[in-house]
Amino acid sequence: MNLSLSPLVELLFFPGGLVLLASGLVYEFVDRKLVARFQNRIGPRWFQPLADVIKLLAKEEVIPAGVVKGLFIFLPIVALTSILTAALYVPMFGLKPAFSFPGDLVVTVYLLSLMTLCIGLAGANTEDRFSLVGATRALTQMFSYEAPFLLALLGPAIALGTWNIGQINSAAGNNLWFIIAQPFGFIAAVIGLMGKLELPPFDAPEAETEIVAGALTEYSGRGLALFRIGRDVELVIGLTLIASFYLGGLANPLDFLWKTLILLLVTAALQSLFARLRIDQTVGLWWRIGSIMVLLQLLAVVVGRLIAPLIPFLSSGG
Amino acid sequence: MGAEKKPEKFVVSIGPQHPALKEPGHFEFAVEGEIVTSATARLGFVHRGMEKGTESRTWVQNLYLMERVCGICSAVHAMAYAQGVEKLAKVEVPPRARAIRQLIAELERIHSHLLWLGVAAHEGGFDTLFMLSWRDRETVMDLLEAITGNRVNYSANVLGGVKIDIDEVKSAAILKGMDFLEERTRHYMKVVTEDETFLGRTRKIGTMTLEQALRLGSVGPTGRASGVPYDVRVDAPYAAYQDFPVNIVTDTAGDLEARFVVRIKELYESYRVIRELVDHMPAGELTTRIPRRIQEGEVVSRVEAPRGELFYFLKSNGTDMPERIKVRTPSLCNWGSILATAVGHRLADMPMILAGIDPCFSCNDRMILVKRGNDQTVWTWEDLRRYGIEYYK
Amino acid sequence: MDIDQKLQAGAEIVKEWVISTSNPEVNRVDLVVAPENLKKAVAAMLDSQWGYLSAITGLDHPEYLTDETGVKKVDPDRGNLELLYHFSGGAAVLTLRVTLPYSEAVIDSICDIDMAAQLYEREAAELFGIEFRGAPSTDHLVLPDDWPVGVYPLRKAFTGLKKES
Amino acid sequence: MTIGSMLGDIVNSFFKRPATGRYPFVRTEAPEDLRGKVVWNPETCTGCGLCVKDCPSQALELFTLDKAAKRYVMLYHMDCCTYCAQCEVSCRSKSIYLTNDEWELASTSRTPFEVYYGREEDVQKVLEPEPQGEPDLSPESKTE
Repeated sequence: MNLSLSPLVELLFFPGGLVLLASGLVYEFVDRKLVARFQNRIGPRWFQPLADVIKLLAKEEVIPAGVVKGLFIFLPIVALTSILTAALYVPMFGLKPAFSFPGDLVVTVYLLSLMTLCIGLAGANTEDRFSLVGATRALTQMFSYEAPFLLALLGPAIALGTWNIGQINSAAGNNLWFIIAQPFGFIAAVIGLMGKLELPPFDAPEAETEIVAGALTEYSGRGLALFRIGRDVELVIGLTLIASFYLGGLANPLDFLWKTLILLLVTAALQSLFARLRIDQTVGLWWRIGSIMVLLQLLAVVVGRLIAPLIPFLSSGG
Repeated sequence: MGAEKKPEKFVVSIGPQHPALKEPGHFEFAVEGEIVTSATARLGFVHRGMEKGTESRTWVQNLYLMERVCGICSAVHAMAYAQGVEKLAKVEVPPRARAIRQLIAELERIHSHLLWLGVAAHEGGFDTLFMLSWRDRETVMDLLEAITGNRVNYSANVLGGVKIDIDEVKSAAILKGMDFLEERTRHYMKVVTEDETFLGRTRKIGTMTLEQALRLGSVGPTGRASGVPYDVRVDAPYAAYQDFPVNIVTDTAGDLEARFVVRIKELYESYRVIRELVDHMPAGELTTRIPRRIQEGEVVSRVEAPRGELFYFLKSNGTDMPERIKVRTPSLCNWGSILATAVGHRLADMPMILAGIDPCFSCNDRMILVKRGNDQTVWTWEDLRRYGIEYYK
Repeated sequence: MDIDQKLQAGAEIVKEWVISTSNPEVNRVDLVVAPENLKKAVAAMLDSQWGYLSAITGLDHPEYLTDETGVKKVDPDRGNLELLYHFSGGAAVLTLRVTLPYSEAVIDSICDIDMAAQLYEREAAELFGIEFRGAPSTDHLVLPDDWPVGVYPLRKAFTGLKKES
Repeated sequence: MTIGSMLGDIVNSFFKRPATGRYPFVRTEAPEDLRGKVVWNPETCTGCGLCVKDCPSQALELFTLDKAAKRYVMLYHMDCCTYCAQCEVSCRSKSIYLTNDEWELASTSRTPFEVYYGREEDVQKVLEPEPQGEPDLSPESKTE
């Protein structure tokens, strides 16, 4: 928490850069292994995600006919960059965020959605039907989960009166855990994260039995590898955000490890528990249930803040 | 969708390398947004010329060729063929052999239906159900392996009877396996009829009314889910179905959920009839002698494959090779039902609807003889490479 | 249910077009009809709800030539094709048979009265070279798209494609 | 109407031993009646050739060296065999049968799959036919 490193080291190695990429691969492995165990399989060996990425990086990148070439090459880089940038504002590994300013929560959430935007653009860039359908689905889905997810993260922010992730993190540790104070917000945040990462049951944008690999069908080699790493890192960031907001903050690396792993266990179980939702079902679910749930939660928080001075007990949670 | 030049029709073509079904078939769905407005199919990618191939093989060799029409329902193909040849040769098969044939066929039905359950769940993105139902399917696969010696293409049939026998140990193993599977299947029935997320993908999807089903000539569980009361096992009993009858399972809903329900209820029937078969297995010989040259004649042999009525037409010219063998597989009958019910549904439902009839492409398509033996033309890697380069020039 | 009665009932439906009748098996009756009457007979069978069209089987009956060395060979130009329309009703199978000479291998399509027949017809069309008048689609179904025109693999004269190059 | 009706299954699975195996590293026992490699006994064979004739995949070749002395050699193409056991059914002298070992068929060349059966000197003769006195080969069994 109080460690201070030189900015260059922070950017390139820790907590940004290499270590972040490595942790993304580790978390992907844990996720795949957990899902496999839930399905009574052995699952991949520990180096599998790394092997996948190395294989993809070593492969030739095929640029299909009919795409805007610059965009095709540029999009994976933008996606990964935005995700890595987002990591700098988040208390990764339970350490103090590398950078922080008032309101960085909004920037972080924005950077996280850039990934989906890039995937959508990448799909629309090609002429492939699967990519086009996948892109439309990815963007449709983004518009449905984005609002509830943001609102879910705003709950603790409003309750604590700050939009700075670092401050929320440290304040969350001193308060009643928000998972108890704002359970609906927590559920919306977890499910929103699964929607963001297109994990089952929200994997309609990349449903392999219908549209092959969705928006990324035409990607191979380096581009695909970058998108994949980006998504892995997004998983770590998302887990960190939710853990720091709702699970009482991340005070040290150990805290980070057990809280995010517990969260990962929950998401892995949810992944294996449901059938894939059709895109119309996903959208319906989010707007009908998700948004209303979170809005009510937010209303409760605001009302709680207004009446908090009157009842000392509520001031801790909202 | 700016990349698409023609605004009137946006066609999503799926296959031949199909993302969902691990077999080649080509489909074109014209979509408006996500809604499918028309559908066409192109088959024949695995046409292997088996019907032609039979004309240059002996009656005995053809048994194994016909068994390989389909990898999943191999035993029923062999059985239909063997029964046809036995009818042509006017040979009576001993009762024990008939009972064992039925036993293998029913075990195969269990394996096929459980396989389908997993595949259909996978199409719906329900991978846990897929994995677990296939895990449980291993029970019946292991049983078949222990009984016949092969996991697929069991080759249990021989012209005039069966090759394998069921002893005490195997009977006990079968009964134990059936108990386990029955318990699991009852659980899966609960999952597919009660789980809200899965029902969202199956209920009122791909609905086919009774009139449609009759008009389109649907057979097997697909037809029975719409209320078409055809089941060769009941209508025209063969093997030992006369002595160990099964009940016909139908449903009226006609949607995907009904297809799940019908198949799972058929599994219950199979478990029951297998227990009866094992408990009351008739004693006696396993084979009877059959001539190598089959007298002239034409017969029709029909059996109920896991996917529906399997139709064999055999014509002999008095030699040791057949004159003509016609195979009409159940999947062929059910294609019409897909193309007709696809319209108006979402693209996301297409894999489920496709899988709903339990299609089997290798059954539909039966060419290309790979010659081997004395006049073999074995293709080396270099030949293949050159052919590939030529082909894609 | 009595199979004989069922078969008789079936034969009764189409009797006005039947040329000859035979019983090859206990549960079967074969009825030969003229090609021009086939569609009417099929329509009558389907309307009567006697059963359903199970399959269409093609058969090739070539004439044989004997060349100077005494070897019997298939004459690719003379011979007959036969189409068998199998109807199944319970255990009974009723078959309508039509014979078409090579020179005039054309018959009315029955796709407009039974959609399910389309795949059977297309298979027979490609493998035997029978033209179905009024068929909704004549695209290749089972054979490759570059299959040579006029080569029908299930005719007895076909022994394999010659290797090019 | 329930949601997540497979919760019990996934919790159970999580604590159970995985159903899948690490195949090439951990092998399972084959059942007793598994159909594996074909074995031929030259001592009892009558040389009728029914097994060769009935084999659907032409995996068997029989070389007749001396019909009177019952000297035969069997060439078994393991890679072509479909393990249907028709040869075992067809054989009247019970000299050909399937065993339950050797069922993993993987190799980078075809040679290990060409299995010769017979007395050693006979096999040698088939493999290296002497220039004169070529063995009298029966019609259904030409050498490649």
